[in-house]
This record gives sequence, structure tokens and C-alpha cells, in this order.
Amino acid sequence: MEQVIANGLYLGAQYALIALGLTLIFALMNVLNFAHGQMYVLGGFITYTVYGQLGLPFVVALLASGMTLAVIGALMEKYLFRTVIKRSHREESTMLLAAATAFFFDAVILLIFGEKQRGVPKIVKGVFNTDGLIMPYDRIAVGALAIVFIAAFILYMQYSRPGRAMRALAQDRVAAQLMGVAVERYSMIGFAMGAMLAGIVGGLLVTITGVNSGIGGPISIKAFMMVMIGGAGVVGGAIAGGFILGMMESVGLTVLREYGDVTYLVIFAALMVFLSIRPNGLMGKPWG
Amino acid sequence: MTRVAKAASISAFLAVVFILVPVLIIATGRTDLYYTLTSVALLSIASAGVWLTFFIGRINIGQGAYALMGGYVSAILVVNYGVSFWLTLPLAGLFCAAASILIGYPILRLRGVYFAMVTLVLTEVARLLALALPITNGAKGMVSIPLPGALSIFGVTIIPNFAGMQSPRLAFYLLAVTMMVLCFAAMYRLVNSRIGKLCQSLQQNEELASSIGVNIAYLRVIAYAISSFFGGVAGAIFAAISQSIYPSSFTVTDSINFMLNCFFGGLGYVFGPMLGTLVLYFGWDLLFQTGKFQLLIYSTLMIVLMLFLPNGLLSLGDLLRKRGSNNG
Amino acid sequence: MVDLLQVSGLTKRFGGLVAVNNVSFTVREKEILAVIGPNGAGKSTLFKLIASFLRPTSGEVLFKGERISDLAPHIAARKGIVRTFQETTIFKNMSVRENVIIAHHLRSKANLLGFFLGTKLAKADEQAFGTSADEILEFLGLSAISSEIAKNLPHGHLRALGIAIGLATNPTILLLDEPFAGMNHDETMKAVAMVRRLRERGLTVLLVEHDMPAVMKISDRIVVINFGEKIAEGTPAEIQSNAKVIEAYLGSEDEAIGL
Amino acid sequence: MKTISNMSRRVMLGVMGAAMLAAMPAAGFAENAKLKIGFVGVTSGPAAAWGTSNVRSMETLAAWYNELGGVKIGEVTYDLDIVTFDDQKDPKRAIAGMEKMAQEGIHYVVGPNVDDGAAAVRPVAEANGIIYFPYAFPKSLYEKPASNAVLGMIANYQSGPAIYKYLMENKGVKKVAFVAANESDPLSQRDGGVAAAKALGLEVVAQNDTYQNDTRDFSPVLTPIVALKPDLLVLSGVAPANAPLLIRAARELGYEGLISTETAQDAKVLEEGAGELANGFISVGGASTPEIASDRMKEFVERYTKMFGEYNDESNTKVYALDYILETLKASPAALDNVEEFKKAMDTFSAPNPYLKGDAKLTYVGSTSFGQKRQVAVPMVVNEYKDGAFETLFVGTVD
Repeated sequence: MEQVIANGLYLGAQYALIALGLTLIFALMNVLNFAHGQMYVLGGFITYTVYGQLGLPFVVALLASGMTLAVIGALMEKYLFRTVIKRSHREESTMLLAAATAFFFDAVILLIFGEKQRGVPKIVKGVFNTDGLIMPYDRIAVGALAIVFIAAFILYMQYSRPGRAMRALAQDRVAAQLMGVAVERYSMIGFAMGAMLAGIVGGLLVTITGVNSGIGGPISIKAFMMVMIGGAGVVGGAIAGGFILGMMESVGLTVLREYGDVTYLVIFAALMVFLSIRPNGLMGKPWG
Repeated sequence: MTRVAKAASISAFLAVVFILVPVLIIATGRTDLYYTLTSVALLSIASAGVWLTFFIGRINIGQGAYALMGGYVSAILVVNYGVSFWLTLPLAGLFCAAASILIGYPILRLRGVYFAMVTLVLTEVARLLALALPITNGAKGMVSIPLPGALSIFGVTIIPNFAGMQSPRLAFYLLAVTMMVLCFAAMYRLVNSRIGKLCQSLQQNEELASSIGVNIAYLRVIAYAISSFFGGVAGAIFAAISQSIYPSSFTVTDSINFMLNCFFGGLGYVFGPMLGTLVLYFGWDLLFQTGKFQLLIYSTLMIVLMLFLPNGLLSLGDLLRKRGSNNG
Repeated sequence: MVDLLQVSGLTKRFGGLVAVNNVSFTVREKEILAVIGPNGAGKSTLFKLIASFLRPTSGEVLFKGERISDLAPHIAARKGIVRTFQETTIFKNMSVRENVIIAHHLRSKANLLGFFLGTKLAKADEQAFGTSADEILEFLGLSAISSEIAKNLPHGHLRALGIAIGLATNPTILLLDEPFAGMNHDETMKAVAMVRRLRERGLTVLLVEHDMPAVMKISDRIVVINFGEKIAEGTPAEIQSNAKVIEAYLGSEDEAIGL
Repeated sequence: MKTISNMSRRVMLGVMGAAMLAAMPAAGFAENAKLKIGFVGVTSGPAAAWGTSNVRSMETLAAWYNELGGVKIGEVTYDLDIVTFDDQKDPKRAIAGMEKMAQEGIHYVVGPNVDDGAAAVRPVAEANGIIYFPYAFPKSLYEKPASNAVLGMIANYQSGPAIYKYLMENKGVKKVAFVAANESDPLSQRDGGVAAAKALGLEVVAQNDTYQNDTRDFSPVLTPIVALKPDLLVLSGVAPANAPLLIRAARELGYEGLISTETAQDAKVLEEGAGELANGFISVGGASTPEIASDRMKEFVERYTKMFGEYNDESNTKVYALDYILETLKASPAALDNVEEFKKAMDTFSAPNPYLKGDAKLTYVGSTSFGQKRQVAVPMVVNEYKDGAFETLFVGTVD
């Protein structure tokens, strides 16, 4: 059972980090970024190239992933989403734009990096092993790093000037504007940060699970689920959602294995029932 | 539009889909277009359902679930119980509508991305159920489903046996297009009747709608049931064409595509989903020549169109009209 | 006068917070009754409880002697108790006339299928709604703008449209949520006159309001709440001289009471 | 000024376009007639690796043949033209793809890559006289009354028993555990594998464990299975992308038994994804292992690598389909536009297998499994992964 909980915690930490970027973008702009998973994949491939192929230190690779994605995110906000939000009658239209950018990323990634599953050398070798609890050191390292990034993100949002501005923006766009927050500027920064988080988590996880050009879509969907569990647009919710989903998968796959192929059926059904009872997730704003 | 102009454009449309298209296909020998257009017609029926849920203010990414369900209902009835395909068609739709009432009643309380998300999960639930339930034949799918038989009423054969035809492709095309015309006619009537206004009232403000005495829960469920009915019918016909159905016949990707069709055509226009499906599905097919750059070009065009026409292709007409009146 | 609406022992808790605490009063037929109170006194919650948009923790609301507290809002509306909204809540992408026509929903004789098929009954309904909508717009002085899209209207017209929507449901009692908020003096005077005319149409009006001078002018009786509790009830004159009320408002908005 | 420069640019572009159009036929060496061979399968999305290795094998071979002056069938020499269609793993699209092939007058198509697609295209293929080579295992595709599908590789119900038997006899395997993705193809393959293992008298300790295909971390799935301490862990129908992740997770959880699969895998992917943890992993491959590969196979690998930058070991299996089509056509030129002739030829067809050392033959098999010859006789090469490459464990045959 310790193993199951350890698996769940590790999974939760990485899920939470994936969900953070998505929820940030959603909170600031009400955009459900379908391309989040593709950004993660791109981050993974950049780390693969810099660390795995060019042989530069892992930290450099991780920075490269984060920075590249931040720039891409900023450009996307400025030239795509801002325009469409301004000109569209219904804000759901951004979903089509997000989906189209997801396809675009898919195509570009496939053309540049090919169709094969890619991996990099381990960042830390060896396995931690005591009485039935087994955890490779690289997983521990990645899990810890993920938690560090989450903590840094929370502190940044809480105490830095841009962080506070973004929180005001998330709470009430109009009020924030009246209070003198540069809405456009912080929307762009927020989008860039969300994309950067996706890139960083992609770079982190490529060391454990590798990367593959086609997994962006499924990762986005999983991230949506975590965000919904916790409540859309709430940082705490994304973290809670990530850990809950991680734990449910870990425990479910062990407890329900006798019954065959039902673990995910149960998880999904539970999610539907849960949301029917709590329509805004654990701690979401009413009207996502 | 005046009544005359309306009648004229409707008859022109009917003439194009029922006469001109088959004639052109026969003249040019491009018989592969029958299937492409059949797909467009069927997918646009399913997309029309999604459009209807947009019309009451809900983002629906769950239509794939009902298409899959409809396909299985029809396939199971035809294969296991020997029911005529023609009877299973409405039954598949009704089954989906009934299921959607049960599912929709609790989840339609959700709004925005939450509803979108739950419906997305629903698609996956449908796939997993199709894998797990014994009646669906699980992972092995249902194959060798017979083609639709003859339909006769009072001894008069209305539709001949598909299996006996030289090419069932034309027959499937006509069937799909007929269903599409019926479906969009019903939608058009719905949207332009008082019910349409009621649905719009839901989309624009549920609280106010409720305060003027509209039973919002009931109306939402009704709209969702009609939407799912469309999905089920489309799925059933697809199962008949491919003579097989698998848990993966309709997936999350399909659900997302249905939604995109609606966006692309325009959420503010009844015929948006039809045009959106035509352009997106056909567009992909036309780009077939570009090989490995297909997806790149497709997605780039989509982004560009989105930037210039964020309210859908049909908003182009409005834009031109506005520009014309400004200049005049 | 007959008691139309009885509010008895109404209480609403949100978690640990008591928003409305054991409030009781009655509304008589064809009177204008105002509920006032300082900011955050629980007026809005009370209003939602009466209109069945919230369920009370305890206590109940009786309408013509029948409990309506746990009914869905549309059922309450069907019984004749209809609210308008504090914010400018309208169907923003419809024209003014369409807004009013759609609000005739409760008067439909045809059902949904009938409207779909366009039966005789449905056509008669449509006809009747149109006529009635025009009459209501005329009554509220909105005829000139009946084909404007609602979201383009100025503030004052929106408020009037909200009332027009309320009227279209043919209510017995109309609940107005801050009908004078954000209006200047002239607009308020017009609105006061309009509310008076509502009563002349035979309606009972219950309003929740901030604007003291207007309330003093318009109301037959006033209920004052503070911190979720009723602290006074009476005619405008009685309220103006009530020590508790003055105390409640002191320091915050003394001039607002009109002293 | 601006207008003029714009105009001149437009004129330039126009001229260049026209020149290119004019140059095209000349550049095409259009002396030979064209023979179009189709491909309908998945070349994008998470399963892109399957179809991509198909397409690239075909394109490499076609370029090779064209370079050598074309393929002579009957009296005519043809240049090969590979027409590909990405069905995105969607059976509805697969039908459209097959329709397109019919429209192009193509009678021989490779693909689709999955069960649902292969089943969905059947009506179109049969109505339009198209022989197709799916990489999908359902028997109903190949048994009568179906007649136009030819299984392009070894089915898991053929290779599974052989592998399990070998491992029983040589490695003392007694307890087997199965794990599969929760999708049609892997689940069907798992069911086949479980039945085969039971028939051999093996103890199946886990047969219900599944994972979502989008799983990236397999520790939770494998934790309970590893605790059962099986001797052999079978990854049924595992996608090449998932195989290294599963292997790595199992090993890191302390699993010490054998791991095998019945589908083709890629050595490079295993090396990057699992490194030395993948050593000893058993899979079914084609014939590129040095022990058995002929010079032609080596040259194929070389050309493929040159054309696409990197070889994919799955192509060992997928190189065969196009050669089978061409060789059978050579043996029966009338089949060029009459697939009935092709079917007749299949019963007696035989040609040397150019990719294997020794005197192996290309023939059609499948009588035992399907009751008619509807499978290519790809050698059943069972590989063991070791330090970045495959080694041949044993070679079997299918009849």
C-alpha cells in the first residue's frame, strides 16, 4: 500500500504542475487552452534536443524549454487570442482557435521531431528501495522539482507585483482595469507563464516518460479533468485536482484490478457524479 | 427574405443535393465523392445536434457518445434480433434521446467549461462501456452487419434492398442527404418558432428565463434530447455503411470535430454546422494531395480563417452586407 | 385589505454566516411595500428567498396562504410572484419587443409541440403576445425603441425594459430589485411615477431599494432590516422617526434617509 | 512605387510557377507507365509510428525500383507511384481513403493499421475489387466469405503460442501475466494470448489489467502485477511508444522476470526510452537482425536511413507487402486490373524471399488460421533486445 500511495503522490505532483498552467490561462482569459498538451510535448522535445541530443546540462535544457514556450505563449496571446476575443460574439470561439493551434502544433512537432517515441538519459541513476517501497531516484527528483516549481509559482502569484496584478485580473477583469491594471500586458504575461509551465513540465517529464509527438491531445484532456475536479481558474483547485486524480488512478488501478477494465470507467463516472453535485468543482468560481 | 425568395432558395438547394450532385458525379466519374458527401451529410446531422446545445448556451463535446450509442443500438438490433434497419433508425435515435434525458438532467445544471468537460468525459465513458458491456461484443466490435434491406409499407416497396443494388453508394448518399434535409428543416423550424426564442432566452440569461416562468430544466433536457437524437441517427447510418462498429468508431476526436464544425460554420446560423462540416471535412480531403503537410496546411488555414471570421464562415455574409450598407 | 404574501420566520444561513435571521412581515394586496436597509443588511438574500431563487434554512413564505418557499422559480412565477433583477438583466441580443414577447411565456395556451407545428392555438398565442407586448411598451413609454437590440439601450430604458418583462408575465405581485439604483434625480422621478402606475394597474409591488427619498415618496409601508434582522416596520413617517433606524443608518448614509 | 513592385513580384511568381509547371513532366522521366499502389493508414497522432513505417518502407522500395528502371510486369515496365492516405486512425476516414483509392483506379492497397479501420473498409474494397493488406488480426477479415484482405504480418495468435512454448522450454517460464491498453486491438490480442497460454498449460496470474492508451506513467498499473511475481510479462499489442515506458516502470519496480510482446518494436525507441533496462525484451520482428538478413535487406535499411534520416525496425515486417504485391503481379500480369486473377495466383504463388539468407520463399499462407491463403509468409523472427539492437532468438514459420 505504501507503494500505491507513493505512486499516487508522484503522479499527483506532476499532474498538478501540468494543470497549473492550464488553469492560469483559464483564470486570466477564460480560454480553455486545447493546445496545452502540445505545449507540453514541445517542451519535452526541446529538452530532448538540448539535453539528450546536444548533451548540454539538464538545467540548461529545462530553461530552454521554459523560455521558448514562454515566448510562444506570449506571441499566441498577442497575435491570436487577443484578436479573436475582441472580434468574436461568443467567447467560446476561442475554443476553435485553441483547437486549431493544437492541430498546428501537432503538425509542426510531427514534421520536425518525427513520429517516434523519444527519451533521454536518466538525470539521476539508482533506485530507492526499503521494505517494499521502491522509488527510482529520478522520480523522487522530478517529484521534488515539481513541488518546488508549484511552491515558487504560488509565492510568485502571492507576493510579486505581476502576480498580484494577475490575481486581480483573474478575479474581475473589468474591476482590475478600473484599478489601473494593464489588462493586456498581464494577459500576455499570464499566457506566457502558463505556456512556460507547460514547457517546464514537459522538459521535466521527458527524463522519466520520454516524449512522443502524438500525446499532446490526451494530455490536454487529462489536464482539463484535473482542473474541473479542483475548480476552473483556481490555483489551489488545480493542485488539488492533480493530486486527487493521481491518487485515484494509483489506488483505482490496484483496488479495481480484479474487475478488469473498469478503473477509468469508475473514475470518469465518479467525476460526472461529483460535478453534478458540485457544479463548480471543489473550489471553483460559479460560472466557469 | 421574401417568401418567394425563400421558396426559390430552398428548391435550388434541394435540386443541387438531390439532382445536380449525382448528375455531376456520374458525369465526371468521381464516385468516391458519394461517400465523402454522405459523410458530410451524416456528420453535419450530428453537428446540428451540437449546435442545438450551443443554442441553449451549452458547449457540447459529447456528441460522439450518442453517435456511438446509436450505431450500437442499430447494429445490435439488426444483427442479434433481426430487426429491419429502417426500424432501428428511429429506435437508435429514441434510445439516445432517452439516455440523454437520464444523463442530461443532472449534468445540464453545469455551465461553461464544466459542462464541456463532463460531456468530453461522457464520450470516453461511452467508449469504455462499449468495451466492457457483453452485448456490444467488447473489443472485437460488431462486424459483417448486413446492408439495409427493403422497406415496404402496405406491400409497396418504398426503398429497395441495398444489398441487391449495383452500387449502394448512391443509395446511402440519398439516404444521408434526405436525413440531413429533414434534420435541418426541423432545426430551422424549431429555431424560428417560439421555441427558438425560448432556447435563446436560456442561452442569454437562465435566471431571467426562469423568473418569467420558463421551466429551464425541462427545456434544456428537451433540447439536449433532440441533439442526442440527431447524434444517434447519424451513428446508426454510419454503422450501416461501414457494416461494422467498434468502440473506437466514434471517439473524443469526433466529439471535438462536431463542436468545431459548429464554430466554423457559425454559432449564430442554423446552417452553420452544415457549412462547417462541409468545409472542414472536404477541406481535409482536398488537402489529401499535400501528403505529410496536410495537417500543417489544414490547421494554418483554420487559424487564419478564425482570425478573420471569428464568428464563423456564415458571418462573412453579414460582414459584406454591413460593408455594403456603409458604402452605400 | 387582504394579506397577499406572508413572510414568517425566514432565516438563511451560508455556512456560519446568517444572512437573514427570523424575518417576518406581510404584504397586503395592492400596496407598495419597500424593504430597506444599509449595505450588506441581507436585502438581496431576503429578496431571493421571497422569489424562490434561494431555499430558506428555516421559515417560509406563503403566497395566498400557500407555501412557495421550496418551489422552483418558474413555478413561483406561474403562481403570480415574479421578480425583476438588480443588475440590468435582460435578453441582451433580442430586440426590446422580442424581450417582452418572450416574457409572455406563462400566458401560452399552446405547448412546445404546438409552437413547433404552428397550430392554430400557437398562432393565436403569438398574435395575442404581440398585441399585449405593444400595449405594455406603450404603457411604459418604450414604444419608440421597440425594435432596438436590448444590449444597446441606455441605463434607464433597460430598467424600464426589466419591468416590462415582469409585467408581461401578468404577475399578481411584482418584486422589484433596486429599481432606482444608478439613476439621477429626473430618472428617479419618472421611475417613481411608473411604479405608481403599476399599482394603478392592480399590481402589488414589493421593492428592495437603497434610494431613501424615492422610497419615502413611493411606499405605503416600509420594512427595515439590518444585519439580517427586521428592526422596524411602518409607514414612511413612522420609519423616518424611528430611533433604531436612524441609529442603523448613522455614520454611513445619514442624509440618505432624508433627514 | 509600391504597386509596381507588388506587380512585378506577382509577375515574377507567375513566371516561375509556369516554368515549374512546364518543367515538371520533363523532370519526371515519364517514359514508363505508372503503377499506382495505395496506402490507407495512420500517419498522424499517437499511433503515427505504425503507418509511417509502412509508408516509408513503400516509398523507399518504390524509389529503389524506379531508380533501377522500373518493374516489369508482363510486357510493360512500370514506374511505381505510392498513393498514401492518412486515415487518422478513424474508421470513417479509412472508408473515404479506400474510396479514394478506388477512384484512382488502384487495386492494391497496404493498410489499414487497426482492427476497426480494416473492418470498415471491407465493403468498399470488395465492391471495388481492391486487395488490401491490413495489419489487423481479427479472423473475420480473412475467413470466408471475406476474400479481399491479406494479413500483412504474423498474427499474435500465431506468434504468441510459439513464443510462450519456447520460453517454457528454454527459460522455465511457468507463470504469465498480461497487460494491455484498454482498446480494441490490444484487448483482442490479450484475449488471444491468454487463451494460447492456458492451452499450453501456463498459469495466467493476471489477465484483466489494462491501462488507458494515454498513460505516461505505468508504475500504478504495474505495481500490483509485479507483486504477483510472474515469470513472464506479456505486453499485448503494445504501441512502440509505450513499450519502453512499460519495461522501464516494471524493472524499476523490481520486476526480474521476462518481458515479451507479439508486435514489432523499434530498437532505437527502446534504447532511448529504457536503456539497458530493456535488455532481454522479446518481440517479433522482420528480418534485419545480422544473423539472417540478406544483403538486400541491408541495402534496404541503408536506403531507408538515407531517405528518412533514421531506420525504424518495424519496417522489417512492413517491407514485405509491396514486394508481395509486385511479385504476385509478375506471376500473374492479368491481375493488374482484375483482382480475381490475383486471388487465383495466391494459391500457387511462390518466389524467393530476397530479404532472408538461405532459400526462404515468399508464399501465401493462412490455411490453418483462416481456411484460405490470406496471409503473407513473413518469417516469424523472434528477437531479443540487447544494448541498442535486436538479436535473433529463433525463427519460426506459419502455415
